[in-house]
Amino acid sequence: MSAAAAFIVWLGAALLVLSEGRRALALGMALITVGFAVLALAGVGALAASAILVGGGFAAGRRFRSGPDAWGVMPSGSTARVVLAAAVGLPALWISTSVMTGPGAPLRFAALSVLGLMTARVLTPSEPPAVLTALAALALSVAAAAGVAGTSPGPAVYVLAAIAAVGISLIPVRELDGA
Amino acid sequence: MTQILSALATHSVALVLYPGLLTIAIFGGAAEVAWTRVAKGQWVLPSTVKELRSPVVATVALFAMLAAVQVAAPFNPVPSEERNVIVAAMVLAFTVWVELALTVDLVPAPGLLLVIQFCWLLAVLGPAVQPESLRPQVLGNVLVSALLPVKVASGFLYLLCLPALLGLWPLTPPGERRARPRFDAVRALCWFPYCGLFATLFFTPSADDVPGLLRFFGITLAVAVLGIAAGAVMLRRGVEPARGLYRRAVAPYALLLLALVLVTSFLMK
Amino acid sequence: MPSLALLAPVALPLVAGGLTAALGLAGLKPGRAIVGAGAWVALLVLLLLWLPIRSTVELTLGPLGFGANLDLRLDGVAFAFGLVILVPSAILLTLQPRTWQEGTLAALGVAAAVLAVEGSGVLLTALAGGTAATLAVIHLDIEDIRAPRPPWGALLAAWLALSWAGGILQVVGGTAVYGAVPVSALTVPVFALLAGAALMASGLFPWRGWPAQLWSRPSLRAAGMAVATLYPLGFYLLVRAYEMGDGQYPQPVIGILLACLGVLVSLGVAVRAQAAVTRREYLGEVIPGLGGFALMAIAIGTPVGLVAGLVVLATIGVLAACLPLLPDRAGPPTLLTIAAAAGVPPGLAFGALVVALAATFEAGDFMGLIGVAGAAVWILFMVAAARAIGLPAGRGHPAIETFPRVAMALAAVLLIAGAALPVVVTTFAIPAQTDVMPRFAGLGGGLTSVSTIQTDLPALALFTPLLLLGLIAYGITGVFGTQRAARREPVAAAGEQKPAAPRSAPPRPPVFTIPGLDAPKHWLDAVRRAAVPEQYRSIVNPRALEKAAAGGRPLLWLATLVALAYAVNR
Amino acid sequence: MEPELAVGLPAVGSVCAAFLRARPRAALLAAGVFGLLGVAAVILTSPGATSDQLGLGLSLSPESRALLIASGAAMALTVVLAPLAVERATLLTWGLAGLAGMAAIAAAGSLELVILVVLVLAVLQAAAGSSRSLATRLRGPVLAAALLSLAAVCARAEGPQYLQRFAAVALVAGLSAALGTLPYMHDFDPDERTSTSPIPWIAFIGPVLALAVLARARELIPSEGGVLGAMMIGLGLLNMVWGCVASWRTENGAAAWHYSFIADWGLVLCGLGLAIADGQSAAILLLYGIVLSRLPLYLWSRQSLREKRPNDRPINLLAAAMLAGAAPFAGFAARVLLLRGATQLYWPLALAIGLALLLWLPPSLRLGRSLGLPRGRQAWGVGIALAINVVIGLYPQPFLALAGL
Repeated sequence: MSAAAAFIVWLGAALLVLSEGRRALALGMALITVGFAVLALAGVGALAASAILVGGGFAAGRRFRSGPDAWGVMPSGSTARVVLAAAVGLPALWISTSVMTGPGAPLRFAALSVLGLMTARVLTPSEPPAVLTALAALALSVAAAAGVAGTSPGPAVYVLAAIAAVGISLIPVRELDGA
Repeated sequence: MTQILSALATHSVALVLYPGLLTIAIFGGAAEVAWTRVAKGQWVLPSTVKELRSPVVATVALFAMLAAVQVAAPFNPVPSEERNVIVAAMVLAFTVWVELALTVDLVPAPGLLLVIQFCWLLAVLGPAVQPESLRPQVLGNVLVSALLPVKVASGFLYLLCLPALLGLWPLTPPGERRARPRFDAVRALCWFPYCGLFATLFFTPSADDVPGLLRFFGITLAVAVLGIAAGAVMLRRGVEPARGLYRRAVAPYALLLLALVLVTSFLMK
Repeated sequence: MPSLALLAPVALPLVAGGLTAALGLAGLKPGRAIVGAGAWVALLVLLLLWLPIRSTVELTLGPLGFGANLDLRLDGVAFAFGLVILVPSAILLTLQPRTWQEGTLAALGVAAAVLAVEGSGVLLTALAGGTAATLAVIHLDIEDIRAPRPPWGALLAAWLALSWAGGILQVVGGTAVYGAVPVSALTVPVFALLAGAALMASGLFPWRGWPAQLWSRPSLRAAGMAVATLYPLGFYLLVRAYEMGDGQYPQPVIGILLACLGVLVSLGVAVRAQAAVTRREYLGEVIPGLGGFALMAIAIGTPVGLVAGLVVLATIGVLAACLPLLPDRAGPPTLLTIAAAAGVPPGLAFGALVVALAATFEAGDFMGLIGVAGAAVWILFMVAAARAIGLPAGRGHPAIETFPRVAMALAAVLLIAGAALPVVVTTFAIPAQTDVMPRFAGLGGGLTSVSTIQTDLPALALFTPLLLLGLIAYGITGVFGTQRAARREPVAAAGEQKPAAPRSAPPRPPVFTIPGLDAPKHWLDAVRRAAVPEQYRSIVNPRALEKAAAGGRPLLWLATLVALAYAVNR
Repeated sequence: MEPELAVGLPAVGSVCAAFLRARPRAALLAAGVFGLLGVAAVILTSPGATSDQLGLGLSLSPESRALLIASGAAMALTVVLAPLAVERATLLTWGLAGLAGMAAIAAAGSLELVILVVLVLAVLQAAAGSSRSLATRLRGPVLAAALLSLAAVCARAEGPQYLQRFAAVALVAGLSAALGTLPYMHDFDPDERTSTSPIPWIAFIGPVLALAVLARARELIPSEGGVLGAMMIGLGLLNMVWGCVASWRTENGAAAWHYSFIADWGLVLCGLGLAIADGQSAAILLLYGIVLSRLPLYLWSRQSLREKRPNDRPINLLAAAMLAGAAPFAGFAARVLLLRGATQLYWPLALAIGLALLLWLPPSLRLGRSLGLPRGRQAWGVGIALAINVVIGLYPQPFLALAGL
């Protein structure tokens, strides 16, 4: 179950990296949210999972309602992004399973994947909707990463991450990009 | 207070009378007259008092007095421990350049003269390095065999430099336009300090008695005569040989002396 | 007097500066009276604090927070250097006109310099000295930003180096308080740092340092203050180093090297001075020249040398007040000043230099050779002085800031003070010497003569009659009367057969020239002119480098991350 | 008093000011009151005491508290003495938002909280609009967040020892990315408004952020302190040299100021990397200097930079001396402490730092001149900034004591 959730998280992150349209971005965000919620439920508890679901869901919903009305998955010139999605996913998998030991490998994989891919998304030239979606996902992954520790971080971090994700997605995308 | 007044009186006497101004004037006057007789072939005396009433003469007289009281002349009222070869050397060095303050034209070949003065300074102060003393009579009294080479070499260098420092060499200042020989009061004031210092530094001190007095003045006079003779020879041979002597012989010789001082100090350490 | 009064010599100029600033900001013209009074009262307090008891007074005010304590100490050294700083400062602040900004900065600089010498530890001295340097530089820049001033970087480096030395002393020895530093903590490297700081702080180099360059400024208000407050501080460090080393430097060879450097400094000065084109250029070299001799004397490492060095510094202090007040035209003030500075007998400089040279011979171990060299340099210095009398005046500074009579009086004091050398030595230098060299016996001689190991210099008995004789002699030759009438150099005007030097004297050739002396300047110019050849400019392109670093390129960031990770796991 | 108030009151002030934008006086008044209350809350908070009212374990360290107070003071100084042309209410809005964020960062009980606050602050700043693209503006903070998160994962996961070292690398790199120092410099547009430029990160939020991250780092990777310190010192030296040289040689005046912050941060990183009391004290003094003097001076130089009218008045020279760290300014005391600290650790390091310190002077003279001729409020502001710096430089003890040192 956790492994599947982790895979879903990576899939969502990959979709965020590969897409430009609002539908795909929202779907990617939703996948990440669901994946992290499942992992949080297993690791921390229902409150944390709920917070993730609410925050991520709100962010996905906001994204679905604004931006160009298209899927925009893998537009032309996306080869590098495909490579990036794989290039981040595979080392993340290796590190979380082979280098790092102990239980919680799916969570580690999910957190590392989203951290890597969302950072890459922001660092490469992107449109504001994609950037803000990536940031919301990043906020969730930061909270999820706190669960890597042996001891539970408590639900507060997840709640704050959810608030951050909501806040980030509330930023209007118009007028954001510079001249 | 009495001691201070007594010291003031003693030093005043030394400065004014013996071995100060009066001695300087008598000895220097005689030596200068003799030199002009040898060099110019005529007796020249100060023609007017105005010739002597010059700030340069006054300044040199002051310096000469200060230098003269440093020599180990018998019956010198200045106590032996209060005499200092540096005072003598520096004050005598000052006398050479007083005229430069007036105009550079009155100093013949100032660069070369400066080199000669450095050589002379080495001859005066070089022998003081190893004994670590600056009392002139102590330096004169040094008879340690290891130090004798330095002392002898220094004495020789002193004598070599003397004609140039006293202006007995044939180099004349570029501004010198006088046809008539004149009595050089500045030089006259320097004869005794230079010659007396030589007698002090390179001969054992004379006793405070009449034979001692005669011995000291005998040596001093001999140095003056030697200087006059050397000056006369230089005059006869002309400007270029004199210049060559100082450039090519005296300066390298001074360097040798410096090396000798170093080696001696090192060996005696 | 309560020990809290130790703050007064620092606080009074500070208050005076603050008051001047307040009045200035209020639109009033505070003039020179306040800052002048502040400096004079500070000087008075210093005298009142020291002279009645003549023993160390301390004031502890607690830590400042960076390792230094605000602990003040007035001992012989602090008193001597306090005088060297305050006397010229007070004279200059009182006489020379300044704007309120300049007055404020000058007064603050005086306070900082006095704090530097009253501070009981290295770090407080570094802070205060650094402050004095900062203020001096700003003062100079305010007066004329285009005129030469000390390189700020060198001064900053000096005081930072001293701070570092203080830090090392605290780390190694547990304290940087002068009187408490363990002897073993003052190692050769630490001393080298300290000495380097001292040399940079006072510009003691064989080449033309800032103390000489300052005199070529169009105005000498700030220059005088900078020399008065900054120049003695480097020497102060070298003197205090004896205290930290229990009366000696860590290795005798260090003293020898520093003494040699002192002679080299004076030699460099003398060589430049004898080739000076104008009298102003020569006068600029006077203080650095004497500074070289002071360095030589202090570094010898004997009580006699130290005492002589301190007296030379006292001479420098008076000259620092005298030179800025000196008019550019020739005349008795100029003549007397040049004579006093060149060490003409029976002046204070003459006596001090004789004692200094005597100290080299008496120190043994080849030091006598340094003495021979020093004597030779003195002769050269004196030749330069004689030549300078007939030089053209050079660039003039405003007459309003010159005070010929005061300058002449100060020079006359220096010439007369030779007879009072034993008094100066006893009251000014020996207390400092006994403070930093407690294991050595002080100099004898009392108030009439200066006793070194082998000889006595009967300054009072010998120089007083000489002075009187000089007065009589010059009176007979009519120098005084002629000077008053002709207003030109006395030697030139007193009836010599040769024509006197005209008012605007023709240029005089240097006594000698040293080939290759300009080579370093040419090399520096060549280095300054050096540029990357056109064909290689695309390789070395600073702008492109800046763009790459500031561009925020993700690939570069990733590469640096990988590099860091590799570096720590290597 | 609880740290929550220290976060909440400035945040409320900022929100009030934003809502009352149309009525600047009311905005100024409301924001001012809340801001002052916020600073008072910071002052009254007991350093080290933990508050768990929100389940987050908030606590202010003495160092962070001291810097928060300094930041509040700096904000008050710049707002009260801002040139008339600048809208004070706007300045206060952004300043209070920053202050709230800083208080949150300082009080955060875990690294994740710090990262989240950084993300929110980055987005808030980016939302203000700028000539730079959104992605460009967010690059630095996002990279910082990602790296710090990565560091947390590496530090907490079980595995080989080198994971801890990777965590150290990520922490230092993340901190550098957040601050915008080399090698993660933020893209700087000289014509951009200060509030939306990288300057707030390096000069306002950065000091508290650095202390918070390092405090968390000490808990996360206690065994890798040496590696962490070595990297910080290395980056510190790099930033010192590059910052000074670039500040001196770059063509644009505003960019020169940006580089000068980087150079100062080089010193701070060295001080923090030394991990001994002297180094910490030096870093704190330098941070005081950045917040209380360099930042206000930068703000007051903007107009003169735009008008290109450099000046050489006494105040410019004094400012140059302050920026160069000459005595008696705070920079000198900090340098003394830094040199002493480096000597305790490894004396050649002190030599390297000492040599690098000499590079400060040329750019500082340039920056001092760039202040132009301050008049009116601006002149008072410059004077006060210099006076504060002198007081810290001459008597740093109370300021260090405030920071618990």
